Amino acid sequence: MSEIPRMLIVLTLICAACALLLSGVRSMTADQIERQILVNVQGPAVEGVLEGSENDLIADRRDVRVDDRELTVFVGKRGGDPWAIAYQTSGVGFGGDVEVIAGFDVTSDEITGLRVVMHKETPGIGSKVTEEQFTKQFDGRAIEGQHAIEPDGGDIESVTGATYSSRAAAEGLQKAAALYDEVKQQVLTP
Amino acid sequence: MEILILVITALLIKNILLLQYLGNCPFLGVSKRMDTAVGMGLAVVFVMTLATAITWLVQKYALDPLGIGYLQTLAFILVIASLVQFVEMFLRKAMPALYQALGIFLPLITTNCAVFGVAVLAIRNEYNFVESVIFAIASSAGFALALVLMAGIRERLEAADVPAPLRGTAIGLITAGLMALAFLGFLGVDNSLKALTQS
Amino acid sequence: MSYMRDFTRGLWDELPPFRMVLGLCPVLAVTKSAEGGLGMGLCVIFVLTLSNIIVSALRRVIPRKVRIASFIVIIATFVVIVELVTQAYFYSIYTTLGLFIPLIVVNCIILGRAEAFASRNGVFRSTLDGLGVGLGFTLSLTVLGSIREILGNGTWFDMPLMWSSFEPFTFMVEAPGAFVCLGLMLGAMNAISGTRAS
Amino acid sequence: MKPADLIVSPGPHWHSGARKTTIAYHTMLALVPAAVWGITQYGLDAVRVISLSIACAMLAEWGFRKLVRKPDSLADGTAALSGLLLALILPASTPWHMILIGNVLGIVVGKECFGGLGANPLNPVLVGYAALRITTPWAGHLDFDLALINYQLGYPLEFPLAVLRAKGATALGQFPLGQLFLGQQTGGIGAVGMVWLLIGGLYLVLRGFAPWRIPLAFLLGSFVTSGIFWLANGELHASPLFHLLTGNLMIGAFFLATDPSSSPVNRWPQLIFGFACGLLAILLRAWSNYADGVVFAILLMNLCVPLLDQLTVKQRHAPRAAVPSALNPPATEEGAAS
Amino acid sequence: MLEATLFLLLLGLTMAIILAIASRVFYVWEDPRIIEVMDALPGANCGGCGYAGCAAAAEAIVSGKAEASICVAGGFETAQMVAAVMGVSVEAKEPQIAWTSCTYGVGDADPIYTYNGARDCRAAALLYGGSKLCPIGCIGLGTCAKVCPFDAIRMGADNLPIVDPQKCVACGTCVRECPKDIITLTSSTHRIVHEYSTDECTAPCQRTCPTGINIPGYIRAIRNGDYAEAVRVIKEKCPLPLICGRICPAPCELECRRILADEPVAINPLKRFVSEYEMGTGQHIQPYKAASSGKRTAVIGGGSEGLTAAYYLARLGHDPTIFEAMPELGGILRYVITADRLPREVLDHEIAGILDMGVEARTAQVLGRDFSISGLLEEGFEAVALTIGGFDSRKILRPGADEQPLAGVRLMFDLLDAQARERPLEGGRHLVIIDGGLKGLELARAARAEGTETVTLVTHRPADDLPSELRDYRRELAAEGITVKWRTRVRGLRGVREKLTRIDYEEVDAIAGLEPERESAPLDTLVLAAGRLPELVIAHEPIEEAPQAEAQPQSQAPATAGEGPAETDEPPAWDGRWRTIETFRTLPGGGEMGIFTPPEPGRVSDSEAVIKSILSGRRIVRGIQQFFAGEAIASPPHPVVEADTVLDVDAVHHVATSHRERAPLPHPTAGTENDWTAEEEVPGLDEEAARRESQRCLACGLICYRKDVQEEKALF
Repeated sequence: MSEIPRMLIVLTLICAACALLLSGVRSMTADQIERQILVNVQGPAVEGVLEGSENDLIADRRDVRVDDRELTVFVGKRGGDPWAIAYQTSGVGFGGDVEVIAGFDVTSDEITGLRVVMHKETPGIGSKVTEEQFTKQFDGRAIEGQHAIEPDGGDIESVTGATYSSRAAAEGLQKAAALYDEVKQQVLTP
Repeated sequence: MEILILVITALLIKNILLLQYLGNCPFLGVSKRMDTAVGMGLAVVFVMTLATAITWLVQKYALDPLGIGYLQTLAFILVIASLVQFVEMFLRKAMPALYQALGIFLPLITTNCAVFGVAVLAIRNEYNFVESVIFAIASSAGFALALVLMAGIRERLEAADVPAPLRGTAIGLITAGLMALAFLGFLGVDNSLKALTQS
Repeated sequence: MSYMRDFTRGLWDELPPFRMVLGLCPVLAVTKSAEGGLGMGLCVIFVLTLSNIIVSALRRVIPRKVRIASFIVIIATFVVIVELVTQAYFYSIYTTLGLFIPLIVVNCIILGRAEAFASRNGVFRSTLDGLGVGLGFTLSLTVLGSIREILGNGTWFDMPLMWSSFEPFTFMVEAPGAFVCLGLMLGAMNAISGTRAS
Repeated sequence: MKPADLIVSPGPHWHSGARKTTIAYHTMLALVPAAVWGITQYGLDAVRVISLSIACAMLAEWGFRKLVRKPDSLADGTAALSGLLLALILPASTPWHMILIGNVLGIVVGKECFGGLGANPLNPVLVGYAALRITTPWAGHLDFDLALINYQLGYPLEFPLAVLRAKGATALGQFPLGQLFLGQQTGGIGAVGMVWLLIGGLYLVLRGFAPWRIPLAFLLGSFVTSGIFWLANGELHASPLFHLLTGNLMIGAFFLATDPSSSPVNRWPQLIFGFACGLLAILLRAWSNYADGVVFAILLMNLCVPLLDQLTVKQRHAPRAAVPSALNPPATEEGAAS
Repeated sequence: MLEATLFLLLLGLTMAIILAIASRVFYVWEDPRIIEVMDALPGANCGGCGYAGCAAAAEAIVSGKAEASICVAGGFETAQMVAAVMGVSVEAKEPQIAWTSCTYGVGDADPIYTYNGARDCRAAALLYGGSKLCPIGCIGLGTCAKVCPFDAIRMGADNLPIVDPQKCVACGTCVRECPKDIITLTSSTHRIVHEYSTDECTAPCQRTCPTGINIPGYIRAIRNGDYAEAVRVIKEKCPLPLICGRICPAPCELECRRILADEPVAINPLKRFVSEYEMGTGQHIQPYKAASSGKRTAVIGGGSEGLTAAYYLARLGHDPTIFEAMPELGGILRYVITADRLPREVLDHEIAGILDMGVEARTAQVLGRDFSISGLLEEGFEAVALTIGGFDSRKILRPGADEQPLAGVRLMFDLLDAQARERPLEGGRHLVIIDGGLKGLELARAARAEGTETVTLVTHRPADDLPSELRDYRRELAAEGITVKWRTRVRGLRGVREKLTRIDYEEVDAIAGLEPERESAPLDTLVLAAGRLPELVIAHEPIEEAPQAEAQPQSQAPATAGEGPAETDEPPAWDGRWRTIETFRTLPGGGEMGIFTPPEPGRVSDSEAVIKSILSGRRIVRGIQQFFAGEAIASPPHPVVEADTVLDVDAVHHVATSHRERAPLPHPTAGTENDWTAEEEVPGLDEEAARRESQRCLACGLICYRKDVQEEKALF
C-alpha cells in the first residue's frame, strides 16, 4: 500500500512546482499586464478625450482617493502643465454596466469629451452609444449642468431604440461630473 | 423573470454548443445514437452543475481573497478532474444503476471543454452563486438539447446517401452548422424579454 | 528517418483537427480571423511541445493512477503561462482568443498526445511529435481562419483584400459558417486523401 | 444496361400515387399565381430575381452532383422549386450575388451534402434564406423598407411587421386587412400575395400533394398564439388576422413547412409540428431581432422532426424506431399509381 | 508567491486525500483482472466476440464464460495479453480478413428496379432482395462500410466494398450486417479448403471446373500483365498449372459464356501461357504457407491426387510425407501419359515446385511391403491419406502382386481369380462384399461354404435396381447367413494394427430432414467389386472414446479429434486401433459416389482427368483440415453440383465478336508440310496472343458480364 502515499506526494509536488513556476511568471509579467490593460482598454478612450496633450497619458496617471475608493486619473499636459483630467465611471445600462471615461478641461471647467470604454449592450442597437454621433454631443459642455437625455427632460439626444444605453452613458458622465471638484483639487495640488 | 431570461439565454440564445463553440468533441462523438446522446446529456447536466458550484466557491473563497486569480485555470481543472473521478466512484458505490447508465460517459467529461468553459464563464459574467448554478443547469441543458436533436438527425442520416467524403464527422459538423443557423433565430429574444421586465 | 516521421506525422497523416477530429472547439471559435487561428496555433505549439517534454521526462516518476491528473496539472501550468505572457506582450491576440486560451487546457489534442505519445516515448521524440502536431494544428487553423476572414470580413490579417464596395459575407464568421466551413474542409480533405489512397 | 421500369423511392408517399417530380411541378404550378402577382407589382425586377434564382438553384444542384459523380437529378424539378421558393420570399431588388449564394448554400449545404432529395433535415430554401439573413452587411438588402424604397405601388411602402415592431399595433391603421389579403403590401416577391398563395395552397392540399395537417395546424398555431398576445396587450400586439396576412406566414404554412423530407410523416407529429411552427413564428415575431420569424420558426421545428417522428412510431410499438421512415413498406410509385 | 505555492499545494493535497479516501469509502470489489483484461482488449466495442462490448467481454473472460482468445478484432497479440492476465495459454490462429465476393457494381449489373430509397442495404434487401436481378449480388449501398467499427471497408467507385486488409481484423460485423452475405471471413486456409456454394458468385467456367479455379480472376491478371498474380490465383485451387495447361480436357471452355457470342475464350491455353511464364523464370511462385501446425501427415501415392493433397497439406502446415511405390513421383502422369503430351521436364519442374513447398517424398515404398498403415500411425503421422488411385484398382505396375494395399481389403478380381483357380477364397470370419450383383452373391455363397461366419452384401443401389435373387429372396439369403443391404454405403472402417475390425454403414437417400440410419458391424475382410478406396484418410482412434464412437459415430468423431494425441505432452499409448475419417467426397444422397461407382468402360484411372484427381486431392485435405480443427466434416451448406444452373444467361448483348487466339503452328520441318515429330512439342500462345485473348474474357459473374468488350487492337 505504498502506492497511495506515493500518489499523494507526486501529485502534491507537481502542483507545488507548477505553482512556484507560475507565481514567478506572474511576478515577471504583472506590471506589463497592468499597463497593457490600461493602454488597450482605457488608452484609446483617454487619448480621445485628452486629445492635444503632449505627455504620455498612461505613464502620467495618478491614483487618487475619492469617496473612499481608488480612482485612476489620467492627466493631460501641455507645455508641462496639466490642462485636463480624465477618469472612468459607469452607469447601469441595458445589458449591464456601461463604463465611460469622461475628460474635463481644468482650465475652463468644460467637458472635453466622453468615450464608452466597456459595455454589454445589444450589438447594433445599444452599442450605438459608442459611436461619435452620440458621444460628440457632450463635447464642450459646461461641467455644471444636468447632462440628462431627452426622455428624462435633458437636452441630450438619445440613440433611437436605445434609451437605456444612452441613459447609462449620461449617468456615467453625471457621476464623473459629481466627482470633478474633488478630483481636480487632489490632482492639481501636488 | 431575470432567472427565466438567464435560462433562455443559456439554453437557446447562446447555446454553449452551437453558438459558443464549447464541447464539440464529445458532441460529435456521442451524437450518433439517441440512447448514448441522452446518457451523455444527463451526465453533463449532473457534472456541469456540480463543477460550476464548486469552482464558484473556490474562486470566491480561495482565489479572490488570496489575490491569485491567475491560478484560476489550474485550480479549476484540478477541481473538475477530481470531481469527475469522485463522482464516478461515488455513483459506482451508491447508485450502481445510474453508474451503469452514465458511467462510460464520465471520463469523457473531464476533457469536455464545456464544463470548464461554463465554470469560467460563470465567474467572468460575475454571476452570484445561485445565478451560477442556474446558468450551469441551463447551459448543460442546452448542451443536452443540442445533443439529442443532433442524434435524431444523425440517426436519420445513417440511411442517407451522403457523399462519401462527407460521411461521419464532416456531415456532423455541417448539421451542427445548420442547427446553429436555426438557433440564431432566437437572437434578440433575451433583450426583448429584458425590456418587457423593465417597462 | 523515424525521427523525421515523428515530426511529419502531424502534418498530414494525423493532421489534428481534420484527421484526428479532436480539439474542435478552439478550431471553430478562434478562426474568425487568420490572426486568431495563427495565434491559437502558436499557443498550442508552445503548450503542446513543453507539456510533451515534461510529461516525457517525468513518465517514469508519475504513478499510473494519478497519471491523468498530473498531466492535466502540467498542461494547465503551461496554459497559464501562455495566458500571462500573451496578456503582457500580445494583448490583441489575448483579446481575440479570450476564453479559449484557458480552454487549451481541455483541448483533447494536448492531453491525447501526452497520453498517447509523450508518456511512452523519450524526450527528443516527444518534442518532435509536439512540434509536428502543433505545427499541423497551426497550419490548419491559419488556413481555416484565412478562408473565413477573407470571405467573412474581406480582410486577411486585417489587411483589406477586397474591393471597396465589397459587402463581407459575415455568415462565414458566425457560428453556422464556422461549422459548415470546417465540415466542408474536412470533406475536401477526405476527398483528396481518398484520391491519394486509390 | 436496360433501364428498370420499377422505381423505388423513399417515403413519404402520398396516396395520390404521384411521382416526386409531379409533386414538385404541381407545387410550382400552385405558386404561379403568387409569382404572377409579384411580377405585376415589381415588373421586370421580379422576373429577374425569379429566373436567376431558379437558374442558380439548378446550376448548384447540377454542379455538385457532377462533382460527387452522382446522376443528374434536375428533371425531378425539386431544384427549380427550391429556387422559385427562395425567390418568392426575397425582395424584388435583391442583388444577384445574394441570390447566387443563397441558392448555392441552400442546395449544396442544405440538401446535396446530406444525400440529396429526401435526406435533407432542414428545408434547403430556408437554409439559404437564413444564411443570407444572418449576414449583417447584407441585411439591408433583405429589409423591405430599404430594399423597396424606389417603387411606387399605390399603397404604403412600409413592411407591416416592421411598423408593428417600431410603433406598436396602434400604428397599423394604414394597413386595412382587405388590402393585406389582396397582396397590396410590401414583402417578398411572392410571399405577400396572400389570396393567391391561399388559392395555390388549397390546390395542393385538395389535390393531396401536400398534407393538409401541417398548414392547418400552422395557421391555427399562429392564430391562437397571436390571439393570446393580442388579448393581453392590444396596443402593442397586432390582431391574429393581421399576423396571418403579413410576411411569410402564408407561404410558410403552405409551401415551406410542408417540404416532405424536413417535415414529419405521421399524423400527430404533423399536427404538433405545424402548431409549434405557428407558435414559434409569432413568438419570434414578437421578441427576436427579426421582424418576421417564420423562416427561423420552421427551421427550428425542422430540427425536431426526427424526435417528433419517433414519438408516434414508439406508440405504435414498431420495432424499428430508429430506422427512418423509408423502411416503412416502400411504396413503389408505379405500383401505387391508380 | 508563497500563498500561490501553498494554495496549490493544499489544493493538490486536498484533492488527492479526498480521492484517496473516496477510493476507500466507495470501494467496490471488482476482480482486478477485469480491468487488466479490459486494458488488453482493443476497446472498439465491435461486438465481434458476441458480447455487448469489450467491458462485457472482459467480465465474461474473467468469470470463465469466454475464452482468452475470444477477441477476434485484437488477434493473436491481444489473445496472448489476455491469456497472460488469466494465466492460460492460447494458440496462434491464422489471421482472417473479410472477403467480398461480388464483382459487379450496381451500375454494371442488370437491375430489377431503380432504388432511390433509404441508403441502407438492409432496407433495400427487404424489397425483392435488393435491386439487382442477380439474387446474390451486392446491393452496393455501403452498409458494411458504415457498420465497420475499424473503418476497414470503403465503397469503391463501382459501389462495391473494398476491404483494407491492413485495417480489417475480421470482427465479423460486416458479415453479420450484410443482408446478401456478400462478405465472408476468410483466410488462406479457408480458401484452400473452400468449396463453392450457390450463395457465391461464380462464373460459368469456374463452376464447371472441377477444382473451381477462379478463371475470370486469372484472366484479369493476365489482362493486367500481372502473370505472377495469375499463377497465384490458379495455385489457390490447382497446384499443377503446367500439367493442366497441357492435358486438361478443359470442360470450362465448353461452358464459356462467350460461346453465346462467338468462340469460347482459350482458357486452358492461357493457363498454359502463365504457367510456362512461371517455368521460364526458373522459379516457383509459392503462395502463402501457414506456419507448421506440429502435425505430420502421410500421403500414400505420389500421383496427381497425392501430389495435390501433399501440396495443400504443406500449405496448411501439416508436414506431409509422400510414400510412392514407384522410383519416381508422378504416377500416371509419368508412367502412362506419353512424353509428347507431357514433356518430362515440365513434369519434373512441377513436382519440384511441390516438393519445394515443404513436401517430403519417400519413393519406392510399397504399402504392405515396406510400410503399413498402423506403422505410419505409430511413427507419429496423425492422418494417412490413401491416394493410390487407378494404379491400385488395376493392379498394374505393382511390384509384388501378393501384398494387399490395406490389410483385409481385397478386390473382387482377387476372389474371382482364386475361385477360377479353385484356390480358397480366404474370406476370413466376417466378410463384406461391396457389390449388388450376382457375382457378389456367388462369391458370398462360396465364402459361406468355406466357413466364413457372416457375409454381407452391400450396395448403394435401391432395391428396384437389384437382381431379383437379391431383392426378393432376402429372407432366404439371411437364413443362408448372407445379409443383403441395399441403399447403404460404407461410412468408415476401423482396425487394429494390420487387421480390420469393424465397418460402419449408412443409409443413402435418407429422406430429407431425417437422420440416415446407421449401423456398425464386425469385419475382417472387405471385398471391393471394383475401384479402390479413394479419398480415404486413416487416423488414430481415440482410445477412451471408442465405445461411444460406435453409438454416435457422426457427432463423436469430430469432437474428439480436436483433443487428439498431439495436444497432450506425452504421446499417448497407442493400442494399435485406427479408423477411417470420412472426408467430404460427394453430396450425401446423390451424384458421384466414389467407391461405389463401378468403373466405366474404357476408363484409365479412377478420375477421368488430372483435374478431377486434383479436386479429390484437395477434398481429402479439406477433410483432414476439418478433422484437425475439430469441426464437423461436411460439405458446404449449398454446394454447387454439376447440374446446377443457378440462373442462366442464354444470350449476351453488346459484345463485339472476335476470334479465339490459336497457338501458331509449329514450324514445319524443312521441305514437308505440317510434318513434325511426336517429340517436338506443340507450342502455346505467345505473350501478344495471350494478352489479346485475355481481352476476350467477359469476366462473367453469376449473371453479369462485361458488356462493352471490344477487341482492343491498340494493345501493343
